[in-house]
Amino acid sequence: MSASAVHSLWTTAATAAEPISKIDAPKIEYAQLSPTLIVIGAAVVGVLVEAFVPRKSRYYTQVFVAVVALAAAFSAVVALAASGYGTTKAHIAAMGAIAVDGPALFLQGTILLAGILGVFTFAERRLDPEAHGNRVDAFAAQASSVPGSDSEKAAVKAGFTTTEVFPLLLFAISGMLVFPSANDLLTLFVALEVFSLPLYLLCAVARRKRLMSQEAAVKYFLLGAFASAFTLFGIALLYGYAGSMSYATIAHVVDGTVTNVDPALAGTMGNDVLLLMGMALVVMGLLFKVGAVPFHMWTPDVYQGAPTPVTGFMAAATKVAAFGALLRLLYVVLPGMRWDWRPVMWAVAIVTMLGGAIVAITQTDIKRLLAYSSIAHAGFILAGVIATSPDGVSSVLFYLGAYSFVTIGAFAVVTLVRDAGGEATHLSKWAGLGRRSPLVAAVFAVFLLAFAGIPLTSGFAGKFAVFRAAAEGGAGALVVVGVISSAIAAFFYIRVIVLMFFSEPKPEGPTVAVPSPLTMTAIAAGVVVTLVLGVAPQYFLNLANQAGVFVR
Amino acid sequence: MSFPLLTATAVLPALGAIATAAVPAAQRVAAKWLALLVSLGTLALAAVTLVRFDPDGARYQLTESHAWIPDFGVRYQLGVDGIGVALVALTALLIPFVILAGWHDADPMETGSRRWRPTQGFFALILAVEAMVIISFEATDVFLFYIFFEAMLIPMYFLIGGFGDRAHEHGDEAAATQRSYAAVKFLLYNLVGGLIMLAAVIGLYVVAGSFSLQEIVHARADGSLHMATSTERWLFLGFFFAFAVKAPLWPLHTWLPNAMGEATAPVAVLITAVVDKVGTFAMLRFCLQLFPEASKWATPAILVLALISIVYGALLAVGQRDIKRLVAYASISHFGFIILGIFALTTQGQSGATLYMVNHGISTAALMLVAGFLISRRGSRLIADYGGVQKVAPVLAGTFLIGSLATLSLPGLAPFVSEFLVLVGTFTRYPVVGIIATFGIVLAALYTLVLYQRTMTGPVRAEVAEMPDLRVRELLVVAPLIALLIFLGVYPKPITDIVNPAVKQTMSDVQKTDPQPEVEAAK
Amino acid sequence: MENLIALLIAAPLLGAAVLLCGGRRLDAVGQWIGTVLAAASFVIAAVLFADMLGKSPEDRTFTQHLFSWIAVGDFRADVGFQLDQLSMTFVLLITGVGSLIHVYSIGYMEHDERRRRFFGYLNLFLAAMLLLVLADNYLLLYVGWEGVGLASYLLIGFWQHKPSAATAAKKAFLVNRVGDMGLSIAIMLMFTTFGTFAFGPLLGTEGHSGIAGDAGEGKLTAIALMLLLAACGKSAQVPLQSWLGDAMEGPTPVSALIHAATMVTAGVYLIVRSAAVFNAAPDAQLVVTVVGGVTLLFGAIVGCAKDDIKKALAGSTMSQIGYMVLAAGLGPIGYVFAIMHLVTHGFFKAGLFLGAGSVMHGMNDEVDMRKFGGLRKYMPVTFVTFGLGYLAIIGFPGLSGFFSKDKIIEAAFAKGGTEGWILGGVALLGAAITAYYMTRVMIMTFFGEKRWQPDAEGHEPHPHESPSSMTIPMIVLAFGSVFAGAFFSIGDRFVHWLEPVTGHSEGDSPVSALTVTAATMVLLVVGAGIAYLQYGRSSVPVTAPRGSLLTRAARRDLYQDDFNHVVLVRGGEHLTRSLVYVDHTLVDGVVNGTAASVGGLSGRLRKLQNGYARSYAVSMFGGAAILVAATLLMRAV
Amino acid sequence: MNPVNYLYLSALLFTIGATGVLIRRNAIVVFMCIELMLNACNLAFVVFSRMHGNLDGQIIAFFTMVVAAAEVVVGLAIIVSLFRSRHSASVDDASLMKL
Repeated sequence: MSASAVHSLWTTAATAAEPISKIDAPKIEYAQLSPTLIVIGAAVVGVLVEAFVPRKSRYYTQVFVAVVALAAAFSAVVALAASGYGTTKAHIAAMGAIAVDGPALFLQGTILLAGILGVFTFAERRLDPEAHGNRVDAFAAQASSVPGSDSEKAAVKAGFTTTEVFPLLLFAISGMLVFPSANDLLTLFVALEVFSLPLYLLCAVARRKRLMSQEAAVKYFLLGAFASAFTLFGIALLYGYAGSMSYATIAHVVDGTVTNVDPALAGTMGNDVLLLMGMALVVMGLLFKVGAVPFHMWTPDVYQGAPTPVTGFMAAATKVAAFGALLRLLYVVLPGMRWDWRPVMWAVAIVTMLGGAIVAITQTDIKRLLAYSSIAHAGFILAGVIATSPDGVSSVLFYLGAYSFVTIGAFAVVTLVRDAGGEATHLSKWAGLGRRSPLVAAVFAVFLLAFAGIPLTSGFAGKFAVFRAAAEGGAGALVVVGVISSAIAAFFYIRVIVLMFFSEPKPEGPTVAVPSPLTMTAIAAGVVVTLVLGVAPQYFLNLANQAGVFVR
Repeated sequence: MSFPLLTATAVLPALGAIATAAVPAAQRVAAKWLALLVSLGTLALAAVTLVRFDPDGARYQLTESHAWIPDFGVRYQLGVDGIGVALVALTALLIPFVILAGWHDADPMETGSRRWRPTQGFFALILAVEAMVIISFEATDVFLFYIFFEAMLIPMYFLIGGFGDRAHEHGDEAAATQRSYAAVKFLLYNLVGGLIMLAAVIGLYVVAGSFSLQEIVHARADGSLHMATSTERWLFLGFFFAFAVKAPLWPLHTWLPNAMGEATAPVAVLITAVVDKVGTFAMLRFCLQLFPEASKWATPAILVLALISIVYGALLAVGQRDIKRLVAYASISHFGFIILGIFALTTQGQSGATLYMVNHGISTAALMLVAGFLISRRGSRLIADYGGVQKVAPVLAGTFLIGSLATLSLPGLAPFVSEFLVLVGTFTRYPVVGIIATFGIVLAALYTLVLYQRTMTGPVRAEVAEMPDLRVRELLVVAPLIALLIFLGVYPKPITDIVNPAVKQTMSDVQKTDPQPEVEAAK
Repeated sequence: MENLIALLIAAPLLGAAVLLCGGRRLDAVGQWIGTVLAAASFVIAAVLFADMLGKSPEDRTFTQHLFSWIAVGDFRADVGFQLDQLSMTFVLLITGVGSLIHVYSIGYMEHDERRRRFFGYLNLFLAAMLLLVLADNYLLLYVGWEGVGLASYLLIGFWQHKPSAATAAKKAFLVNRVGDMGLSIAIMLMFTTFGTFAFGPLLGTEGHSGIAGDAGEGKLTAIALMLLLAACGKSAQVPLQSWLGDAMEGPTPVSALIHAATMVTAGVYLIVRSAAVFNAAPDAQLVVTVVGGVTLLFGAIVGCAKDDIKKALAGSTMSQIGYMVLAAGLGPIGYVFAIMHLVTHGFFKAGLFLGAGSVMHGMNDEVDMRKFGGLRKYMPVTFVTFGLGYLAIIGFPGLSGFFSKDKIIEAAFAKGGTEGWILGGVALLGAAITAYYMTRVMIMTFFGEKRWQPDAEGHEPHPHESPSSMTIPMIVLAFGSVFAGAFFSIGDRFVHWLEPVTGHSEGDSPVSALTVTAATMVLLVVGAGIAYLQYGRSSVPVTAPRGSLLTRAARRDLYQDDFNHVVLVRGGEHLTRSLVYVDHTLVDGVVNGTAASVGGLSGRLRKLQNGYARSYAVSMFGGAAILVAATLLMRAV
Repeated sequence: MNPVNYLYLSALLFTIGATGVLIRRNAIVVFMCIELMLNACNLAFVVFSRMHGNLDGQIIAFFTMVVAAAEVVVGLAIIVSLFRSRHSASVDDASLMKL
């Protein structure tokens, strides 16, 4: 019956011979999309640079282009925010594809800053000893060539460098910029792929330990693609449920405010099974990106294998973007479904907090350790997400901002501690670092304390904000679990501090390379932000509060 | 806007800490002097505070209040009542002695990198602790208090883990691991306590919508803020747990012996005489004032725990082989008395408890620092390694004896007054508890005198035969403390006058009045 | 005039401060400073005494208020003094005997390099003891009470290099602490019951009586018993007597001053001072008398078996104080005589100890009486003074002991009822035993043939008379032992002197005073006679014979010490050791256990991260499935 | 015929793809399975588009293809480089990092 109805619908469409009306050109608010556009443009420029600029000067050009672009984009974001797009003028742009509102701008700003620091760490080329008189960075001379092969040797000798990483980075950033502001499922999906694919590649191009790097890339890629397949299927189901991609429409259908449902479509339209499954799968895809248990297992391996600058950037920016998207999805599309997804998210948050903290205890590699800690933090942030209140949103935004800087800083420090085999990431090598170079150790200690959420660091402010929101949202139990797992987490952060300061330095221990101003800036920025947000967070809290409202 | 005295008292050492840390590696001695001067300056400021404080004036004085994190409802709100000002004074008083006593404790032994500056670090950390402790005594905003209550763990942790008895270990790996174990234990215990308190703090905010102590207390008093009984109890437990870990109260005490055993004597003093006081102080200020009903509800259990602490700590002190651990367990016993006094909910009990905090600070400092001097000479913490010291170093032995006598609260010395007040205060309301607690004074005599006998008397052991007597610097540390012990023992009025009004206030907060004697004295 | 009271204490306190803080530069003159200040205090006492005699018996109470010590809520303790006839008696005894013993010590401690400190401690003791008897409230008394404890601790352990001395000192302090517990509980009880613990309002001054009687008898009995406990500790009464014997480790002057004449009698002072409380608590009084009676026998028996001259005297001290406590327990009929015996005992027992000291001084610090003998021709003065003391203590007619002890025995009978008979009998028996062991001491020391041999270093002791600095005090005390009793008793001087404070009543004795005296005389002769037969006739073996069961028991203080050792010391050791174990394994173990288990869990969860991308995919797939299922279930439920 | 059946088909394909990912070792094959899943999604889109009578779904299908193509590019690049350095395309061999 329904089929025939559909059929008739087609036939009428076919038989009706009126001339096809002109497709009216879509209306794009370029100004309000400028941040994204700038970055994409810069990425394209970067590609052209690879093509036309002589190899010697590519590095500088790329760095220049990237930094300028990101800075420009950031100032664009600031300008938009200043002119009220974050609050009063917040609206849906680009034919409903992209939302320009507080959360979007705040997160875009965060991502761009993280991006700039990321570029700095990418561009660092003082840490590795010079190869054949050429300064080298963390990336392979020629990613395509087999490690240890003649071609690679030749490449190194020739002083090749993989300057493609900068355009890749820019592409990734552009995707991340769109991700949290995507306002329909298609945009969401495309953005997801746009920032994932470059990251897969970036993971694969480490100069040292290439095998691990490639392995990380493969794992990340396969699992990522796997996850995005699920996401896509979820999208399909949601589409099937609502008959539309746009968040707004879906939300309306969910709320049952759409009246003109063709009875013929009752089979699908408004079919809650589709809705629930679709929601679950899409959410699952996002949880994969934020690295929540049980979708976290890629995190440690990838974090460990990827070149450390990439890890740092990825850990910071991906989380920001993914949580942004998750927030928008849950707050804009599925608020009506709160009573369905909240319990599930509760469970996820709990296992994530505990799982991350517990497994981290027995880690022996600093990068893996930080990976697990990032999982635990994902759990804390989820606690804020669950609050489903403006406070919840702003607290999550604040937490993300604080967290990303700490993360980049921490991984930047990791790049400094090196021995013959490149970075010395095994914890045992860090013993007595505090004796060798107290400053670096102290800085790292600050980051660890921030991770642990000790007062007077940004970590504490964030944690407090999130837990408070959760508690006010009636998730007291979640707060208790969070508190317990932070206690567990504290243990391994402290273990590292003990190692650095209280244990005797090993004679063959690693040395601490003196970085260029680039990395120094990244680290310094991390420290400053950590302390400022710890001692006087009010200004940023205000920002987050103003940015706490989604446009529908 | 008058001069922010309280802020200054806390900020001066903080700046001092930064400055000390910044002293270049070569100028160790300069760093020491700088730290000493700063601590003395702080002492001066504290003295001014003490003078400016009017016992019969408003409850909280010298108050300062500025917006800090409105979004969290947090204000930078300072103010001292009699109890707070007394403890601030105590802290400021002890730190110079701690610094002076630890003068050589952090001279670098091994050649680390030339940027490794243990000495500067040591003194900077001490000052940092001082700053944080002082501000948490002054904070009248729960959140502000919490922040520093937690933050002070970090410098403390580095002090414990980073600096051990040097004579005792020359690159001794075992000792180092022992030490970092103690440090980690200290940190984790207190961190867990603190985090649980964090949950309660958040809960309090959700319930009360404010962090300001006065606001909440008033709101509760005039009934505009109602707390469900169960909520209040949970929050109370959250707070109390943290304070009980810090204090420490049995069975949460086991970190203290490790910490005090492994840390250098001055740091041990810092732990037990200064930092731990924040715990008992907070019970008095926050637990009782914020959750009066719950406090009364929990009193029986807490009294029992306190009793256990008293007896248990004393008995374990008797069983110790290690001088510092012995003092640590003695402190546990004493903290039992303090908590007993606080939760007996009588005027004598609480005044006694406050006085006890001060006196215990001084007496433990005296005993522990002398013990530290002793240990630094022989290079061992084991009681069995000593004997006959009295004959070789009479002055050291004498001061040690006075310290011990203070610890067993001999009448005429300060601790007696406070201990007796606590006992009386407890006895008037809970006679049986009071009597059991009284056994503590016998046990105290046992462990202190056993310690003195084993270390100081008997035939002179070969190892101590060449032991030098107290040096001038060390005498400078001990003599004033002893003088203070005697003075406060004979004339405690200066402190009691300051403390009493505050205690009266607290008593009215919990709506308790002292039990009356059955026969009224013919006045 | 009243403001002099503070000076009484200040003088010796100053001495203590100067001597103990003065450092080595005072070593030469230390003894003089100490002695002069002690004497000064005595002079002040004398002046005050004269002044007091000038006043009518009713207003002989001097008070001096210095400052408010502790004031919290209703709890008020002042630093103030009350000098009435009772305190006056003590002040005179303390300062008088004290000064004498200072003089004596100049000679006795001549060769000790730590002499300065010794005198410092002695002065400290005087100050504390004076504070004890002058305080006008119990808390201040408590300060003096512990102060003398401290002084005695320091002086018993004065020769700290001797482990035995150090141990004895510690033991003394600890046992006293148990007593102090009683005192502090008593004070707390007073506070809760009366809201005060000052003598004035509580016990009343002349004029109006105090409120002590107003409370329920149960409360009062409790207070009284707690005070008794305190007294037992300080005055070495059963069951807290064990420390006194060991306390003899201290230098002999100390034993004379602290452990014979003054400090150990503080318990009696406490009871008599608290008469108002005890009078209202008859049950407590009964207990007091029992304690006294038991102790006087206990001490006497122990005294019979000891070969160490000082320990023998210590036993006797215990027993004599037993008499005093017994008397004090009898109430108004006994108080005065308790104090009277206390004073006379102060004279002759101090004298005896100084004599013993003098003997040891001549015998290379030998204390075993079996190694003495026939000393009378070597040290005549000591012999005479010691002999007079001996006669006094056994109660030879006309000497001090005769009067004071007799009165107590009468009073005991006068208690009436069976108790009266029992107590009286005990007292009489005690008199007999006293005669026995004192005669034993006398004979073994001064009569018979000389039994001393070369000591370990091989040089023979050369008994010789002590220097005059030592003999003069002995002589003075001997005078006291001879005449004090008579002086006090003729015309009941002492009774009238103390009556205003303690009150006094003549009980009606079932047996006439004459019979009591007669009986005492008989028993005295019997006791002395037996001793003479045992030791005077037959020669004394140098090594003690195994002796009868009782003897052996008595040598070991009737096993009371062993009991303490087994039950308290051993038990305590086990308790603490097990607690240390518990603390480490249980309390700490729980925490470490949790930590370990979390670690183990972590290790196991870690295994899931096996490095295979496909297993990761499985977990994702499973996760997705669960997610979907859960969401659907949420709706279904 | 009822288009819902196509939905079942797409679900089936999706599951097959997923299973393949879980059980096959060869990276290429695994990747192919993922592609299969994506195509299953495409089918679903088209079907829904038909049922709803709007073109969104069909358009998305094109997007998906493009994305899939991009993934192929990236994926193959990575897999090939892995293969060249290890001489094996088995995903199980790539397990240096664990625990």
